[in-house]
Amino acid sequence: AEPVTLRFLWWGGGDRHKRTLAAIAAFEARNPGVRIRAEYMGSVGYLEKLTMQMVGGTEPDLMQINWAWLNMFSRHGNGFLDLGTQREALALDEFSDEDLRICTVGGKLNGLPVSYTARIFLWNSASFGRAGLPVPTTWDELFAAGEPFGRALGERAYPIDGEIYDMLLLAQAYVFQQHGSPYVHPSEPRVAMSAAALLDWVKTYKRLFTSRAATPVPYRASLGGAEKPLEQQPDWVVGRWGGTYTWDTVLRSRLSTLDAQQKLDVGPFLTLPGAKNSGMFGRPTALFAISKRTRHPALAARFLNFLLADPGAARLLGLTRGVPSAASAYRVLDEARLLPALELKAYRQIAAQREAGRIDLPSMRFEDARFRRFLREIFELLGYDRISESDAARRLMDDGNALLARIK
Amino acid sequence: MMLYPILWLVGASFKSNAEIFSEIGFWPSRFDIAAYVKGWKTSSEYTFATYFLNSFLIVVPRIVVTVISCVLVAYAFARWEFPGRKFLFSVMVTTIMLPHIILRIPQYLMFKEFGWLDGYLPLIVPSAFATDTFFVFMLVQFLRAIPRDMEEAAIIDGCNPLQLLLYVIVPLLKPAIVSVIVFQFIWTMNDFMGPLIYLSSVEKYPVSLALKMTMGATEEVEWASAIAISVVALIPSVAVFFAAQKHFIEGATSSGIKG
Amino acid sequence: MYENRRIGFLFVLPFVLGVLGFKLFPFVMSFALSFTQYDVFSPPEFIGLQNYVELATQDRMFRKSLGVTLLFVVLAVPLRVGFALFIAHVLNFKLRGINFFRSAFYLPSILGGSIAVAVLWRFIFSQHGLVNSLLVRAGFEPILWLADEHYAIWTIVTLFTWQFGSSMVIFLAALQNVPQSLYEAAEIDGASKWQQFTRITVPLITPVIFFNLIMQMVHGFQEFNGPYMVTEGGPLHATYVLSLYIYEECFKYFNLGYGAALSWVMFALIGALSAFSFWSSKYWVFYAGEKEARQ
Amino acid sequence: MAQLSLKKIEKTYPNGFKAVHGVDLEVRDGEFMVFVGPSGCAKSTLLRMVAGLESISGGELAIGGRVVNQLPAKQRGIAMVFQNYALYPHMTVFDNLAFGLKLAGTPRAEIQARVGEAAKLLEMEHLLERYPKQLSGGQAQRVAVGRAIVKRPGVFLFDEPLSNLDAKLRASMRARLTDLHRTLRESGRPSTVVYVTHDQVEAMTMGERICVLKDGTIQQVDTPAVLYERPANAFVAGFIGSPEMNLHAVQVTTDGGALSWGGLTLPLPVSRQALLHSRAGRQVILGLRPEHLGALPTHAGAVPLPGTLRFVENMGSEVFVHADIGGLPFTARIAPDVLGDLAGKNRGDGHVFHLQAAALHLFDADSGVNLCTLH
Amino acid sequence: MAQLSLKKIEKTYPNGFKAVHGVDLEVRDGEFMVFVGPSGCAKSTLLRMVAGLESISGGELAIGGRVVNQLPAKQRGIAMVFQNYALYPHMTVFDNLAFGLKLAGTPRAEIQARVGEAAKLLEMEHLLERYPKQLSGGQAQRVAVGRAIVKRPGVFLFDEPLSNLDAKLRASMRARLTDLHRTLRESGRPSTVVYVTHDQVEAMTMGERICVLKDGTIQQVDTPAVLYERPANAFVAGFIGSPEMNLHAVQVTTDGGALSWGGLTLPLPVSRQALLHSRAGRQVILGLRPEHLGALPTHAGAVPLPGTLRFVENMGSEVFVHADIGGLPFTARIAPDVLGDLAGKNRGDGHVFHLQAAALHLFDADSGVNLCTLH
Ligand SMILES: Nc1ncnc2c1ncn2[C@@H]1O[C@H](COP(=O)(O)OP(=O)(O)OP(=O)(O)O)[C@@H](O)[C@H]1O
Ligand SMILES: Nc1ncnc2c1ncn2[C@@H]1O[C@H](COP(=O)(O)OP(=O)(O)OP(=O)(O)O)[C@@H](O)[C@H]1O
Ligand SMILES: [Mg+2]
Ligand SMILES: [Mg+2]
Repeated sequence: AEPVTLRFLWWGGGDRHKRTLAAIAAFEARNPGVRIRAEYMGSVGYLEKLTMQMVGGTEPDLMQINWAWLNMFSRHGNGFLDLGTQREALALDEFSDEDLRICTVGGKLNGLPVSYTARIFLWNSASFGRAGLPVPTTWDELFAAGEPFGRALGERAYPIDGEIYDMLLLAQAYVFQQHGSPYVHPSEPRVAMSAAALLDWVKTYKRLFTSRAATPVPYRASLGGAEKPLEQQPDWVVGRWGGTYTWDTVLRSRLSTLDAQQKLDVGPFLTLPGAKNSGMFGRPTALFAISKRTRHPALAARFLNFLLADPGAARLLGLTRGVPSAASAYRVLDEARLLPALELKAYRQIAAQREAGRIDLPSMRFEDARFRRFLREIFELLGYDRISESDAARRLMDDGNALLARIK
Repeated sequence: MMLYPILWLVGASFKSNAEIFSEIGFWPSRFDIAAYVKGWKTSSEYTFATYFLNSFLIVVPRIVVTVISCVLVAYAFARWEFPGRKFLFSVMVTTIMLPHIILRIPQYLMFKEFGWLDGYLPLIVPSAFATDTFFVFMLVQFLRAIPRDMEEAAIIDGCNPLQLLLYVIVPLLKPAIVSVIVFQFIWTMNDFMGPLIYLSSVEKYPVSLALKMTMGATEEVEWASAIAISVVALIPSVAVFFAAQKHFIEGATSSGIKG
Repeated sequence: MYENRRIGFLFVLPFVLGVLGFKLFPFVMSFALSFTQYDVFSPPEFIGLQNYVELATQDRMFRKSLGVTLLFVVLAVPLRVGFALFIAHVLNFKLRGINFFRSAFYLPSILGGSIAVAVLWRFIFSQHGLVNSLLVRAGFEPILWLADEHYAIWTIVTLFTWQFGSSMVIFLAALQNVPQSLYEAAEIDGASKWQQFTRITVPLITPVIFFNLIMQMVHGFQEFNGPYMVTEGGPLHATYVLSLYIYEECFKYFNLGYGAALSWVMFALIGALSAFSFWSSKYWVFYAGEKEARQ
Repeated sequence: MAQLSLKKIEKTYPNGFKAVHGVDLEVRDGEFMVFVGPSGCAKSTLLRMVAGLESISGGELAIGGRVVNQLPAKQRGIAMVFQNYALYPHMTVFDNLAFGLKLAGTPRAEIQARVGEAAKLLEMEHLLERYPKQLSGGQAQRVAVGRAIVKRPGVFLFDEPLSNLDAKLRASMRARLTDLHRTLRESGRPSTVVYVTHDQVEAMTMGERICVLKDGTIQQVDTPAVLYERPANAFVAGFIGSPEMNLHAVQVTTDGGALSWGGLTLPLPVSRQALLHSRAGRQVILGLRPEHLGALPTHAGAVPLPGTLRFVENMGSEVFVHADIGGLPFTARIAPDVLGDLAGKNRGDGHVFHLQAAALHLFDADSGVNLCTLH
Repeated sequence: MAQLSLKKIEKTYPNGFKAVHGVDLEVRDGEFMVFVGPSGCAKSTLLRMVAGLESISGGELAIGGRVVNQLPAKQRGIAMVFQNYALYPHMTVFDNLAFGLKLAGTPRAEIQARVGEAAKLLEMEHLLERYPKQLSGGQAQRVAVGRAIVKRPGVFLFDEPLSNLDAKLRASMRARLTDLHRTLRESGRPSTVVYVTHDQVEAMTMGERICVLKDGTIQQVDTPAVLYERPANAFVAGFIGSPEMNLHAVQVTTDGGALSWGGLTLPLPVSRQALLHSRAGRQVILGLRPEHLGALPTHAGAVPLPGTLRFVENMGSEVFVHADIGGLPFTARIAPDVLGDLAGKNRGDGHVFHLQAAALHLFDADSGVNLCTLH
């Protein structure tokens, strides 16, 4: 008989491709008569391609998507196959309720998360060592580190680096802890912060630079903007920049270009005394979703389940898509000691907060591209001193609300 | 200034990740072709041999049909008088001017209707209909600069319109045609968006897609092998340019008739 | 013989079919889309002229990027074409090793939008990059090229100019059609090499200069790689050209109707400028192969 | 059958310049017709119209009895030598010659043979491998001629095909082309030839008939001898012959029996007097060929006229003497052995010249029409 | 001061063809030098080397006493008329003429004046607004001449500047150019002229000296009269004069006193006999100008020789008679009035021709050297 063919599309790097192909081979071995056609590529152009396919109705049976794309591709939950219809094939109990909830749109389960990621602090402990400073463990230490760090390592050295977006998130973490509210309401299209909190956000952001704790915006821009990841920055490679505030998933790549004198470590999440919230910003990394047009929904679901929750697959896939969200997969890796120490440390830090319920799920709208541009614009103006703090706060309120209403 | 990027690229293919991003110089601290071997093998099921072959499967037919169709059409525009010539000429120039990005989705839907997705046809067939209007326009301009004396002689010699084109115009246009070939080669080799959108099967990927295939957003990248293979990917283009250049600087009419 | 209408038409036939088959539908469709609100995933919704009205009256970003684009075109196009022409002229001399130089000058264009370009440009224009170290050596203040609102445009202008290879190749090919005997006559007439260039070469290749100007103008308006890879439209949108805006509207915000409207405005702009150029070409472009000389 | 028939042919260039004004001409099948006329008189234009390279603005052109106004060039069965050669720069001389034959599908061997033959005829066998840019002017011109010859068409159009050749080569080419034309005719495959030239010798020796053009109109069409001896008007008279005929407006005496100018009186032979009756006291144009003005009274009936020597050009075989006679410049063509004492004289010296009055031409002062040939 | 001095000048083209073989030549300041020679003999090449357009492969070229081998063309103070015109296609005739002056920074009014003057001289005032492709061949050539004239350089190089003009215009151009040259010399600003031509008349009448070239070597340089009367060798003899000298290899009788061929014997005048003593019984080349062969015994001492008529070319003012004499083809140039009964004869008819033996040239059979001028 004709073999049943499933198409599976993902993006990634070399290691991910290799391991995924191996997993596919394993699945095919286990299911004679099934062929998985692997369609894989780098991340560049992935969204364009997927968009074309979604528009043309030619998308693959199974695909890897970003969590935030759900809002575009499946605004009302009808963009993808409702996995709720394939419960028999899926070990949904492997996933936390929260994980399932964040993948649900309009009551329909649109996909299953591969892993969860959150912003953490990465420090180059060697740099701090050279500067004669301890790695910051509190906000105050961070703000205080700016001057001595620069004095010790030179005027191009800063304790923490981040692009505009990283820095506004960092400042938001502070304000979140202080006021207990994120900027955008988790479920409603409106600004959740109070006017005072907004002003604090803006002020904290500015303080990062006035205190010399973070790389100034113009200088950072002069080195190439947002699309030039930190690991490609010479200042990072040679340890002039002491740390960064970033997703735990990129830990490996941040590490990959450091020269031999540097040492990367995961630091404690800076927390205000009496914080009302962890302030941590986390969300699922990628999801696997199934096309609503697939001719083999059950088989696709089975394959999806295999990738996420099969012990054998877990071993083959390892950490290529981050620490797995599925409980059994995590256990397999943990037991097989396949989790490197740094990753594990970051994971534990995040998991602890999640389990404590101290990470609020961000609004999907917060990651909407247009909304991101809006935020970048305001905070870029701030970074260039082109807008007063009060004006910025007011725009964050008024324009933010208007935009949220528009993108719904 | 002109060579620096190439030198840097070649140098970088021997460097460690840290060196690549911190050193502005191009001299690596060690020489090791491991990166090339690794890059060539790729992390996919296929080696670059496949991707190069795929690229040529697109490039070669495309060049052939481009040259034929563009020369024909340019010849008509530059020499022949027919109703609607002016109008069609402006249509041609006009089609160059609309941002292509906006045509992307309609085109995709069209080729989907034709059932051409995941194949090379969408990348080749339009060129057979002189839709690379850049080249048509270019050839027209060249042709309009060439005096008609030789053509008159050929007409008397009994050339029919096609023979005239083949035996007189094409040789005189050689420099321009060679540049069309060079451009089409290099541009098609470098084209990323076209193959990205129309090709799904990895075994059909051309080099341009394969090059970026290992650039995940979050994973660590072995820059040396990524760069090494992009150096290798440049070789055909550079070779074609090198081979072709003596033709576009030695036109048939280059020194004309002296006496 | 060239009067035979049928044959002439036969030769353009591929084009006519090509336009009908491959261009017309996308064209019409994109035009139609510009009157709709269309987010790709739900069917387009007709909203009349609303996109155009918004763009004309409310969209500050449009005005900003239009200004940036015009500035870019005005700076970059003449630079690229001029540079290409000049280098082509120099490379046309039959000197030793000239092949090598020709290839060297074309290399940047072969690289296109590859990673090397982005990395390299950062090295060149970053605060501690090549340009600044030259400036400092010459006794000037360093400039934050990529981060300064006023200077950032120059980084992409330079990049655009730097990739002048294709125009250069076209010029090189065109130079072959200038009869040697005219240079000899000019030499006897006492023209310096430079005068031969401006008085003989340039007028005789005006058809190709014209072509390059038009095409580079079109490319200039549609330039995407530089602002996208090197400056990302920043800082403070100082390099946020229209094509970047259109791209983001279409593929980041999935606002295809609006993107189409933007495209058609840009199209109208290029069209108007080209029409003007074509009109002006009567006065300065010389076609040796045309049946009639200018009157 | 390849006679040419031009009926009221007109040509207006796109810039509005009217180059040809209603030309009527019949060239018989196999005839050798020469076009002469001053530079810019539309010789090339006419040729290009016959060839089909230039559109015909008015009138009717027939080749072999068939109207060809709309027929494309290649169907007219012609070959043409271009004034500017128009060689294919990208082909060797051989290929330039062979091109037309190749197009016609002539077998290889035959091409070889015909090209070889033409190359021999034109003395350019050693040039066959060269490219046009490696040729001298004269060599290029010969290639252009060869390109026409190899085709053996019904009609040959030559546009000054020998202008860049030296006298010696030109003489031999002239003979060869005439021969070729004759041979073709004798072999029963006559070729009609239209031949544009500026060379008096070519025109006189090659043409069976000569067509004299001026400003796009025909002045006279006839055999060389008739043109020389009975030019239709002063223009033709002045144009044919070298050095040119002496032409001067002079006064007819009131009795109509003599001409007078600058104080001189030239009595006319009786045959001429009759023509001038009606013009007594008015002006006419006197025409005198240089050979009819001598330094010695070698001819009976020559009228002695005093003149002043201006300068002398010695051509070796003959001498051109330029002198003022009655205040008007005259040229005499005299064999070196009949110069008499003129040989030793200098500029400004006086001399009595001898004018053969019987050979005199007389033209109407306004229209230039030859009065001697009027009936 | 613009004398030209060529010392052992050589030229090898890149394809290995050696076009010029060690040419030595002095052209005096203000001299009018004419180059003649068969097509392809390197006239243009030499001119182009003088102009600085072609590199010099060997030897030394000096202008005005200064070696200019390496000097760029524009610093040599020359003007050149190209054989192929090389008009700027994108400029009007006016601008073509004015271009050189504009470059030199000549004031507007002066440019206007000089261009106007040249246009008048060349009869092309009505063409000033045209573009080259709207010109006839002759008109284009005049523009090319005009472009040189307006510059008033020290050295003029003309490469067949009148070849496309009709006889009438050519005659007038010839006179004007000669005049121009003379005027310049008389006004104390002499221009040296090197003038390439194929036209016998031009060469004989314009050149103060003529340089005869063959295959890139000089055959003879001298005044026109000397070249005609005392050619250095058979080549020059055959090249100068039209119709060309009759040249035939014949036998010297064993007593050295006569020539014989085809059963005929031609007794030689005593002056000639001396030359042939040493060649008794061997071959020499006989040279006879056509004008020295008559139809009637008009000259004393003419030797009657029987021949057979081949054909007759009537030039109007004279007749070229082609006949076989002793089996060799001879051409005679005879005035129409001394044709005698030859006038009525036909091809194949016999006739006794009269050869002026005193005017005979004799050339060495191998080297072609003129024996009569040897000392
Ligand atoms: N570029 C070249 N390469 C090789 N041979 C050449 C080149 N140019 C000219 N020649 C050869 O050199 C010789 C001299 O050429 P040149 O043009 O000087 O002749 P010319 O005397 O001017 O002849 P013409 O009277 O026909 O114009 C010719 O045999 C010609 O074929
Ligand atoms: N394309 C054109 N546009 C306008 N006028 C033209 C064009 N071509 C030729 N002429 C004019 O038409 C007239 C006839 O030109 P043609 O070339 O037929 O002359 P010609 O008799 O061949 O002269 P020549 O003996 O100088 O070659 C000339 O006055 C010329 O200037
Ligand atoms: Mg002509
Ligand atoms: Mg020559």
